[in-house]
Amino acid sequence: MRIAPQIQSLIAFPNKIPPKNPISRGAAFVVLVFFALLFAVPLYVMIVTSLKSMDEIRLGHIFALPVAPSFDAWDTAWNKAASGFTNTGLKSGFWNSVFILLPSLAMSVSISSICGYALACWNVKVGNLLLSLLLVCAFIPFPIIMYPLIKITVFLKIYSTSFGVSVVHTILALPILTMIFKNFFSSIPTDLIKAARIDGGRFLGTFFHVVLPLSPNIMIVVAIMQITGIWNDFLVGLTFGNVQAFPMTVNLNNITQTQTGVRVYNVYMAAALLTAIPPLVIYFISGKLFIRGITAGALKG
Amino acid sequence: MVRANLPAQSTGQQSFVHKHAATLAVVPVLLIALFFYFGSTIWSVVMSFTASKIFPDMTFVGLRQYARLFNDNLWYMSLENLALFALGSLGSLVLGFVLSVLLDNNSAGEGAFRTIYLYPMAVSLIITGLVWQWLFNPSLGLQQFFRDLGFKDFVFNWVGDKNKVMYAIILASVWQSTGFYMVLCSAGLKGIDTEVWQASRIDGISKLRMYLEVIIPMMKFTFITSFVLLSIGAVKAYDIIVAMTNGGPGGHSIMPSYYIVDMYTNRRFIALGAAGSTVLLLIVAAFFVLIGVINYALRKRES
Amino acid sequence: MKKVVILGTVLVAATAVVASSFAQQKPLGELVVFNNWSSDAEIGALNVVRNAFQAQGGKWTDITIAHDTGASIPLINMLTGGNPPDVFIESNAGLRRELFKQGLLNDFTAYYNSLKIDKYIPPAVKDAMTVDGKILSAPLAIHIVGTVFWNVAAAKKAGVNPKSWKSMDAMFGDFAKIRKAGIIPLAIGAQKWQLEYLLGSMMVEVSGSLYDDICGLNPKRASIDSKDMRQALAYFRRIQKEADPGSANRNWNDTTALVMRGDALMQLHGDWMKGEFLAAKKKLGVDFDTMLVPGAAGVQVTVDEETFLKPANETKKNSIEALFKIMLTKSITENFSVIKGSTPVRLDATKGIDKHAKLVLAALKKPGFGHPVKNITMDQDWSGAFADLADAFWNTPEMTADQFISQAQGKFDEVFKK
Amino acid sequence: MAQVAVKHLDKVYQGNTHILKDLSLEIDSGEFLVLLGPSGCGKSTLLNCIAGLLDVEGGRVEIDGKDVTNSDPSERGIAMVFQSYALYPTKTVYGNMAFNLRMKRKSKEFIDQKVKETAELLQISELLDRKPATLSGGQRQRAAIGRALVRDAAVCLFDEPLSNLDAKLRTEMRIELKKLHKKIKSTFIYVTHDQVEAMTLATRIAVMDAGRFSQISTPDELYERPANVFVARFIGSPAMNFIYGTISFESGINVISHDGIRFDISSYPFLTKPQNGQRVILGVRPELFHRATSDAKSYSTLLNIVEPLGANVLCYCQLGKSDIVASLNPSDLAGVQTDEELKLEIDLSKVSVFDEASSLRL
Repeated sequence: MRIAPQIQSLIAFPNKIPPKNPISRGAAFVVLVFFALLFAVPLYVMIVTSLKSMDEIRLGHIFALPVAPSFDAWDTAWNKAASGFTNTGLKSGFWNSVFILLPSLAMSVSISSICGYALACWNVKVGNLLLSLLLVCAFIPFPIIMYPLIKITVFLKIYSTSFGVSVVHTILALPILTMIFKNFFSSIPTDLIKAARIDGGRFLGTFFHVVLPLSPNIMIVVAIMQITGIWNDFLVGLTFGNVQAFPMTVNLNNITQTQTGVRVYNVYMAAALLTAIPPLVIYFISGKLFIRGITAGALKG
Repeated sequence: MVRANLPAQSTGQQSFVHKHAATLAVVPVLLIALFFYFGSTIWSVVMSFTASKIFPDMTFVGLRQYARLFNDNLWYMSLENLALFALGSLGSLVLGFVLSVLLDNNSAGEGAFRTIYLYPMAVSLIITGLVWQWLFNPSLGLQQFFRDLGFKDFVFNWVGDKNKVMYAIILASVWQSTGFYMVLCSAGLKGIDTEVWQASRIDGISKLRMYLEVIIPMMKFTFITSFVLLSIGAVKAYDIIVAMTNGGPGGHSIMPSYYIVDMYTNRRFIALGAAGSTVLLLIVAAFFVLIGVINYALRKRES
Repeated sequence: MKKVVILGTVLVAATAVVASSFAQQKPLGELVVFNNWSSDAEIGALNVVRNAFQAQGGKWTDITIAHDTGASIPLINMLTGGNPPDVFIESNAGLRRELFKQGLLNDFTAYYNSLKIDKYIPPAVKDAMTVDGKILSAPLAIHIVGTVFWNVAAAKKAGVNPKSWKSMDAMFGDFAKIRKAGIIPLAIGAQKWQLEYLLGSMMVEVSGSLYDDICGLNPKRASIDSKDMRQALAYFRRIQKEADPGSANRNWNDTTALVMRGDALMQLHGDWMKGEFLAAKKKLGVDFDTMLVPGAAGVQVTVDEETFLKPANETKKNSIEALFKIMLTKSITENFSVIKGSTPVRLDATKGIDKHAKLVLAALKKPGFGHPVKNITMDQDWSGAFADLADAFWNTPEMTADQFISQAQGKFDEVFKK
Repeated sequence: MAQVAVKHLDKVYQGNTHILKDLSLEIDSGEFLVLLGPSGCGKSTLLNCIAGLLDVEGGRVEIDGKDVTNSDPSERGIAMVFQSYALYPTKTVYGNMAFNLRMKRKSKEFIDQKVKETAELLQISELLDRKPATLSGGQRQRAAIGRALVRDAAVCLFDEPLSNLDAKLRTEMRIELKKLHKKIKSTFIYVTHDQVEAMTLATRIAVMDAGRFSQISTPDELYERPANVFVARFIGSPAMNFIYGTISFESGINVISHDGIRFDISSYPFLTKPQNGQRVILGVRPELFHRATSDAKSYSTLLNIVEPLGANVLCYCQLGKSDIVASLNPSDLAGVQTDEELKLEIDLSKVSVFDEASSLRL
């Protein structure tokens, strides 16, 4: 009887290899620090640049700390910059992003997890066929279905609405998410599902009472992937939204691509940071869980 | 143990929904796969044989759009850049693996390191493009910084150099995605039985040898998964091009996705966009058949 | 809450009635305006039109999608798929022709004639408004491409007088001198679309008919391989060789900034550069000055145009006609141009306009001097292919004019093959 | 109390592999029926079919006279204990036991009372708040049984419930199960491949082989009078000795082994009359051998290996050309060394005789 590693990991975490000689450890540490600095540089530059005045930026000292830190650029980016008569800045895009994210997160995770569960734990007649279809779908490049999808959403009257963008995100996420969930749920012992059936758990009852409580890792991993993926999306929001439904990334690109005069890098950086804050916050809060989830095998196969 | 063979449906006293719950649960995904993916793909392929420009137009012109496509230097450049980008973005896997190994051997500050390596993943490619464009800005970015330090001839204007612009894009995307591959590799490393390490210590095999000859082969499926994900990323690459270069200079940073979307939007030439995406689909199909065969062969040898 | 809303609606309606009774007898309704402008100058100028429309009792609702972010896809799909805007910025004749064929656009020909303003409209502008003999759009502003703005102080420092150049060669002749003064002679933003305009400027510099033969509504293959085209390419190549190393992928406004700072002497581009100088508080004729490209045989004229959806009811019809009229009103186009830095769309609109706009209006009076820019007239497929070639020619120094010409012929055959 | 009936049941896997072939079986209420057979014989499949966890291709399942062939598992009035226990890892023992009653929307008080009662019965009251991962194997086993019992199901199904326990615990749990059955008087259907478990627990055993019943009878009957070679070989440890030979009607009824040894089976209660010269298999249980007291009826064997088990001793000997194992009293071996002759006599009244061709009991 093999207990799924994922479930085992709820109980215990694999042990580490004991450390060895201090010299190579020191060398490893130095390399790690070097790369950490390299990875941190862009964020640092973004932050300090956003706090500088343009005059200071023109001096070209990108690493220097701001002489007189000011949040003016942030204010401009959030409230004033961007396109349109109202010059509403990024804040309208922020809410669009929220209204795109929430429904698509809910739809994609619920549909794909239940489908993955049906494929993994129940004997569905078309199951194998569907799995091969999904594998193919996951590899279909987005551009090939982009234009017809536009036509379909136009036909469905959801084109240029935030809900329409949510639907497209859901459609794009389903194949890969369904496969991820199927793989994960396959590791749940069949006996558990059988026991639940005898106990009177029906299809959904068993899912909610037995399967879901076993799946916090996969749920966290998928949720973080979806949240960052959808929030950071550009092309889907651009092609399926309009100004009422443009996500923040499109607003950001509008700001950085179309501002006239001297390019206001401080505002760009502030706008970029504002756009990046929600996924960064989610990541800093739950990144550990994400790492643990993947390490525990949430994304096997 | 017999794997899940619970009946999906049975007949009798139960309600229809209850009986067919599992089947009903897969129907939405099945319909989406068939209708949105396969339907759309077929539509695009059909369009590629027509003369459609701004609006779909059912005048069939045979392979004319494909002839156009393959007579277009930009399309070749985009394919070259795709290959270059795919190869270059392997850098995230290599670096991710190295970092995961180092982290596996170093417990001091592990959490902090992981956090730093992974945070770019939370940042959108539009922002990644913007910040790297900024760092590459010849008069305000890194080039100026180093010149101010006294390296007067330091040149770091990759975005403006047609021979280096792809490296700039690759660098930015490696920065963005390395953390994710580091986590995948960490997962692969954790999945390796600790007894293997104990055995190697008893046999007196050096760590480096172990990684090269035992651990890397053991992690081949992690690498294949990563490779597939990286390839999908390369095929999709669009945002970062928009944010960094818009394909310039001289089309030297154009990629197939950008070429196709540009055909659909700015050039308003549906048929050529559809032809491009059909070719892209064939390339992807060929590539994944290859990966599939390798994967199958490996797994067969395994069992 | 509901009461407040109703009260508000009543008030707005009342205001609208009052306002419209002053200006026009017919009541105006709401217009949804799709717009892809976003800079301060652009928005400020558009507000002139908006305010005038609202003063007449109309309601103006915006949809804005900035340039170069795939604006046409949302627009086309909004038009064909429902929820379309009533008015949208679109200058491309090909698209308007397609949309009109589908019965989506309003035909203003009769209304335009009833306004009796034909003699004030520059021919290039009227050409741009007209598709297949029908007037389908209203012009907002004119910009010309193929103008040179230079930094007066820098010219002084280098000891050159741009106005004295009577030809391109005379201009190139002074470059060494300018360089000696530590100044970049000609600042270029080598992005594809800027290069496209630059090559167009060189073509129209050599010959107006060359430009029309290649970029006009009825392109002629024979003109591709011509002495004039080779001359235009030679100028284009020369400029490329003179460009500074930082020019690749540089934004036009960053390029303008070089001229403003005096790092570069001048920029050869569209005259929307003027807005950048003005925004930086530079004075035309004092800090910077303007002229057409030395020895120019013509200029490319861009006309920003609003196109109107076929109205669904009488109110809408009144509204779009009111807006159409507003745009062609002398005082409005004057004010608009002052703010945007563009040139008015009427030859008689001279009040308050600057030296440069006067220069443009004077040039446009000359018959055959203004040519609607290729964005308006040129087949989009052909236009895109031509732009790709211009971009490639610029970025491939070893590419010869012969190669350019034979490749352009190949593209021409592909595009126009029946 | 319930009666479970399986009638002409057919189960086919993946189109063509017959797992169960035309099975019929009736189980009286209060019975402890054990389904016994080697792995892959279809016993778990049959149990799953009775539980409703598998669809059947033909035949019917009745519980309490009601056709439940197409009913949902939860509607059949059954409970089940799994080999892996299948405890819900995220729920406490209490939560595991209460789950079914909650699904049936029983009142909180009722659930509480029922769970506590059952926990007391199984002596797991102090474990109710713990998660399965913190329990030992035996405790998990009890919890799993508790989960099954809490619902007062008339029929309890057990799918190899003891096979994950160590030998000592298994013996203890076996006795507990027997006690439990006595106490609650439900019908138990129990799958195992362990014949000792089957013999000790069952009121009746159904031995299965390749999707069919080989024999269904009481443990004693099964042991004493196996219906065929398969059952004879499967039941009993060490296994029955088989000696191949032919029937001879010469002076009574004898079996003459192929190497010429004669076994007189005149007193054997034949079910069907044998024929002279019929090829048969003589089955002799190891405990039917005794140290010969007289030379007259003795068989001479060569003692190869001795395995002392304490209460008895297993002797691996050579009788003619057949290898046999005899279970003797330790005292019987006095004075005999390995590789020496050991004279044995056989209680021929209790042997089994099978037809070699059909392998059925004669």
